[in-house]
Amino acid sequence: MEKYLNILNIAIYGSAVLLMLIGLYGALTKKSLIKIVLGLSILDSGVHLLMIAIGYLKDGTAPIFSPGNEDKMNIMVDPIPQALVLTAIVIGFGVTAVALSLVIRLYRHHNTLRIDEIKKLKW
Amino acid sequence: MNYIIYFSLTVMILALILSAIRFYKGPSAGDRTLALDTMTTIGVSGIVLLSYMYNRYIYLDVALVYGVLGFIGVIVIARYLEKAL
Amino acid sequence: MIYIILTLTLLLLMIASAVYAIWQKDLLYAVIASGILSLFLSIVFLILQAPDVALTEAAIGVALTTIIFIIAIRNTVRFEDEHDKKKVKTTTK
Amino acid sequence: MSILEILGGILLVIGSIFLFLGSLGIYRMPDVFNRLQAGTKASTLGAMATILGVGLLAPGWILKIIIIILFIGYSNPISSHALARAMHKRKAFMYFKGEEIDAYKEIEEKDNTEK
Amino acid sequence: MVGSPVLFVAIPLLAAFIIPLTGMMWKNSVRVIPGLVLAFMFFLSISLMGYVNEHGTIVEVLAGWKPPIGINLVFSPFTGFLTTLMTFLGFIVWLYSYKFKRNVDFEPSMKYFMLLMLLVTGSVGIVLTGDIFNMFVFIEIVSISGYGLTSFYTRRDSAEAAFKFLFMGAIASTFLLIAIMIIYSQLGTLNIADIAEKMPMMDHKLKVLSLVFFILAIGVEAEIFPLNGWAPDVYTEAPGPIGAAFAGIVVKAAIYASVRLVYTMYDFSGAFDLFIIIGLITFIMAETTALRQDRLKRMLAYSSIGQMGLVMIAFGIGTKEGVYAALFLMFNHAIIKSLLFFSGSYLVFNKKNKYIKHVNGMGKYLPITSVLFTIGAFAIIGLPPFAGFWSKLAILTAAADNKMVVLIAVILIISILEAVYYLRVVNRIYFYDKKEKTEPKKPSLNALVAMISLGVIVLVIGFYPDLISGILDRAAADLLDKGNYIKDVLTLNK
Amino acid sequence: MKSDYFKKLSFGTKMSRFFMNWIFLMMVWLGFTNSFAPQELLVGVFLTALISFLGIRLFTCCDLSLLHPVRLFNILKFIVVFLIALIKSNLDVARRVLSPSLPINPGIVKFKTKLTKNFAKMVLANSITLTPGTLTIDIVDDTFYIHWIDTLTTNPEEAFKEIAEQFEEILLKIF
Amino acid sequence: MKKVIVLISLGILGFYLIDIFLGIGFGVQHFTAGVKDLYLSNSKDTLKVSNVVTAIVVNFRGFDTLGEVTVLFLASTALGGILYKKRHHVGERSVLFPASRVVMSGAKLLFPSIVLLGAYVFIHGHLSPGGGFQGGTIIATGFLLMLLTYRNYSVSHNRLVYFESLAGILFVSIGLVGYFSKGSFLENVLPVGNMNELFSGGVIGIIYIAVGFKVAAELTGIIYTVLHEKD
Repeated sequence: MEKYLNILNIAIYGSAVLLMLIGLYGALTKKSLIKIVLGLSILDSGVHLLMIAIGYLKDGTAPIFSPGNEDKMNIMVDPIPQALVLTAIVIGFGVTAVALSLVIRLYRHHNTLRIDEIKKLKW
Repeated sequence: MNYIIYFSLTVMILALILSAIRFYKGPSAGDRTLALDTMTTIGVSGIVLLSYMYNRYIYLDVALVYGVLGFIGVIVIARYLEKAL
Repeated sequence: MIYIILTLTLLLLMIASAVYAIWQKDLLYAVIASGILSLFLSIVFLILQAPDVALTEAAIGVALTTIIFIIAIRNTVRFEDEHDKKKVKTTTK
Repeated sequence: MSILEILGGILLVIGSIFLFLGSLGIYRMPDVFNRLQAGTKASTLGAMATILGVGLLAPGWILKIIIIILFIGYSNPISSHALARAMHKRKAFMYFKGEEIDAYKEIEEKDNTEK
Repeated sequence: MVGSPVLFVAIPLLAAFIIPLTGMMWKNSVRVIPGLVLAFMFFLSISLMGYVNEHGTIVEVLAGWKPPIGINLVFSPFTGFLTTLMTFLGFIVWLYSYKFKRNVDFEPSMKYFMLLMLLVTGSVGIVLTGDIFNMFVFIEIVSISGYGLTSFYTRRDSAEAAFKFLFMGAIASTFLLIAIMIIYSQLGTLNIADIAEKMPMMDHKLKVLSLVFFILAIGVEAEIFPLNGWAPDVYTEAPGPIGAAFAGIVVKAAIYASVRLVYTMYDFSGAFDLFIIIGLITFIMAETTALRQDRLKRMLAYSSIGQMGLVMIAFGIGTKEGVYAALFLMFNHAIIKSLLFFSGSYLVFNKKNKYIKHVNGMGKYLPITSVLFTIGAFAIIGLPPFAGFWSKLAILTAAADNKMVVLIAVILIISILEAVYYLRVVNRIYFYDKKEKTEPKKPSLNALVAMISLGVIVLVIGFYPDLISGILDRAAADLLDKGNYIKDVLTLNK
Repeated sequence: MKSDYFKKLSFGTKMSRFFMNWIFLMMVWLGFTNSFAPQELLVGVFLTALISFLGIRLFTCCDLSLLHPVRLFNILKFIVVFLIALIKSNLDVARRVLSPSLPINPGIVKFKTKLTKNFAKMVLANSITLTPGTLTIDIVDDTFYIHWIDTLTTNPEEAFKEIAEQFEEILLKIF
Repeated sequence: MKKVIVLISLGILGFYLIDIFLGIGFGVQHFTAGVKDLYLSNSKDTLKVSNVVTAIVVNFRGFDTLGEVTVLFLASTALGGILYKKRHHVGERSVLFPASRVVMSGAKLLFPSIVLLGAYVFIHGHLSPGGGFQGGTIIATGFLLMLLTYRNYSVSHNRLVYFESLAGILFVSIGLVGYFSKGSFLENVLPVGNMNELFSGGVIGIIYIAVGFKVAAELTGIIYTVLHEKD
């Protein structure tokens, strides 16, 4: 079991970090504004996965004391990262919505989404 | 009983992979959306199965919400493809 | 054991769809791919015993973010390289 | 092993096999309409059977299970219908074995002339 | 006690939720209510300052749970000083922009005042809160209202500036989350005082890395050197008063956050050197870039970044004198830079690109505004009878006490550069002839009141610096007394 | 909400529609909560009443007369017929998918229906979509356009007999 | 060239991140005296709330939730300001032509159930996963479904503003009631009831209902604004 947990350790953290890096790569190198926003939202997803993974506890169950199977509720995963991620997801959505509205307005003015054609201020 | 669940999960994973391949290959937007739809359906059944495995009744809520919102997402994409949006 | 395989597959598909979302030139497909990413991410959250977060991710990640991206694409352009606008006809057939 | 468990197990197996067949269908079929045919039917029945199987295994959950089943059975055909209509409007590729049989074309041509 | 710190957040939010309702019935209420709320916040902070001076730090518990469990707000001499400064500036910005742009429609103007109020609220929240995740939430509030305010004008470039700001802000917020999670995974708590107490238990490597992530995240708002790419554009494109609000309020809150991290949460002193290095680079880069600018607001923006660098240097000195100098600088910079933004935006009013050459000969047409701008320019350079002189003196003596000769030399040299570009503008105002035929816009009464009150403060502090030095002394002592902070928060008898 | 799709109806049917939908939503609520605890029921009764009251203009599909025993019997019959057709269709799909040569002959055919209510048409369309080899593409007035995976005939009447007759008979008795 | 620089710096960042988090470890708990156990026990014994995440989000760290609601409010405000233009023909229709009969009838029957599902999710926030945000999102997507299928379906802007403002005022005033009667903001003022019953947890249920309405109104407003952006 230790070994499997070790695999999961590398896999989950690795994929969370990879998601972040992919998102950052897209946000930094892509030319299309919508692609940049998409990259930012993928970056957010990666961070959220990272936070949940930190709160996970081996053999734990969800932090909800529902009736029925009380024997499983001795070990519970950490509820705090979950609460924080809840907040972070909603905030991330707010930022994405604002970003997309900015993109729409930029398109209205410049009639293009390509960042190298919009760039009037120094980037 | 456990083996049956393992078997179902394995088959679901294979189904997920097949629809992912269809998503990758395309060729049209409809195919990709169909792949998304199928994945949502598989996901709902997978979540129900997972909630049975963990023996937590409350996880069923997730399946319900997941199904509803996946459906709405597909309708939105279909309406966009119709050029009605 | 099956948990491990399930989780690994989901993670792999997740990464693949993220790469696809960044790599794809057609923004609509990229957005659908990010929706699929959220779909798998939500199942991974469930496996990590976070049903609240899974629900939120399903609600906000799968539905709302995808929808608002699609509306944004509707209001702007569908392709990353706008010079390929003629591609619309060839790719969607 | 009660009778419910045996039934539930059988339903699980059948359901997951149909889910797989649905995916195989959307993988193998030649055009988007046929894929929709295969995908919708098989994955709907597959999901319904799987979920009902779980409902039989855990009888206390049955009401919610029924709601989920009803919902899937209700929404899946609607979404595939919407997709099919959209793809036909987009003039997606249609596979015909012999000659072209397309009764819907007339409506679209009428629409286009009206516009 | 007259009120409690929680009202700083609760009342503005209540007002923000009420405003859309009242706006349907009485249209002017969307302008009046934010002003009343900001004034209320200012008086609340003054009265709480009086209480704090007598009875010591107030720790407000939220939701009835004591600190390690719940969130708490800390109103100490230090945070109280910043709160007073911010709410005062917020009120002044509101006063200045009360009649701003009459031609703007009802809906955008409602949004403008609401966003301004929430910007101030968010900054006050950053300063008051005693919990790092709560700080993250407030930073996001500030950022989003910042994005909205930046793109207030529907001109071409404002959306671009806002997008740039958003891009950096979004990446920064993910870094902040990572840093918070590293700390949480090691210590199991989110309360700043609790973290500070448990910090020695943490692995050294993780400590350093989490601090780096924190600085990377907060540095975006605090305009430290490699992360301040958004600042000049935002200052240029945002409405004039919003530039003042950014320079005076948001950046102060961000500097507070980084200072709180380094002085209270982390227990190693290497961070102080980091502060000095970052500050020096920011200072030098910004001031030399400001010299080359041809647009007035952009020049002011770079000058503002440079001043922030100076503040970082002063905090990096680490002694009580250094902190005192830093606080004095923050106070002066908030007042003077707001004055410069206010008067400067009237000097180049209605010009499309707002070049420096547009101020030519404005001394004859707008005498009061020009005089106020001149006062601000002299003060920020540090000429003797004005407020800026005392803060520059304080930082130089603090550096001298620590025998940092190089630092003194650099500050003096760069100050001369600063003097050059400010005096260039003053020179143009008075000794050049006006070329454009367009009539300059006269400031309205409320704007004039706002500017003159700022100018009077600059002059009064310049002649009587003792008026403020007592408060600054207490605030500096409070910041440096880490044990007291932890004791105040954790041993709370409610 | 001014719309030509929401038909104006008289007060009596409105009342009866309201109660029908109350009952319907209450059943959905029971499904959601999966419990018969008095508190849940209390909240559910109030909430569903509120929603069906506010959405009175949305519910035009059916009223209390749906609960007539004959109709209920027909609904059950429909469900049985439908399930049989669903299983048949799945076996059909399985046969087609698994055979290596893909035995399909697709085409789009049309036929007319006697159903008048939109909701009944929707149910018919859904049933057609889920039954062997057919997929509804569009409904224009009372003409159905069906994608048929194995086109046996292009004649509308024959197609109707082949595809939709068994459902329509029962649906006509229900609505 | 830019891509190479980006890749190198991302590689460094990724290396350090992997290093940190593999060191932290998966499935193990590092701290011994953290607040986790306090939250679990207090939620079970004092508040009688079975969903600990809800207890944290609404009560222990309720201030965060207030901030979060404010963020959404700000987002919808800022979005309205950003997309504002002097338009004469705003909000006449959301889609160009209606969807097919099937989708229309389907959406009509589904819409009340979706709203009911949203209400279920935020009423049961303290018993099962979910809460105000999720429920609000579900209701907003239900409205979106109607907006997309019917051409003439419109949401009254004023009604949205009423809902949004009243729900927000309800939230803050519950907090202020706690402040004036018990001495601290957002403190529970109602009896907590028994565990795993619907009426339990004191003000948590009420706050989540307020949050649900507010989020639903805000998200519907956001979608509506963006959807009607194009002329």
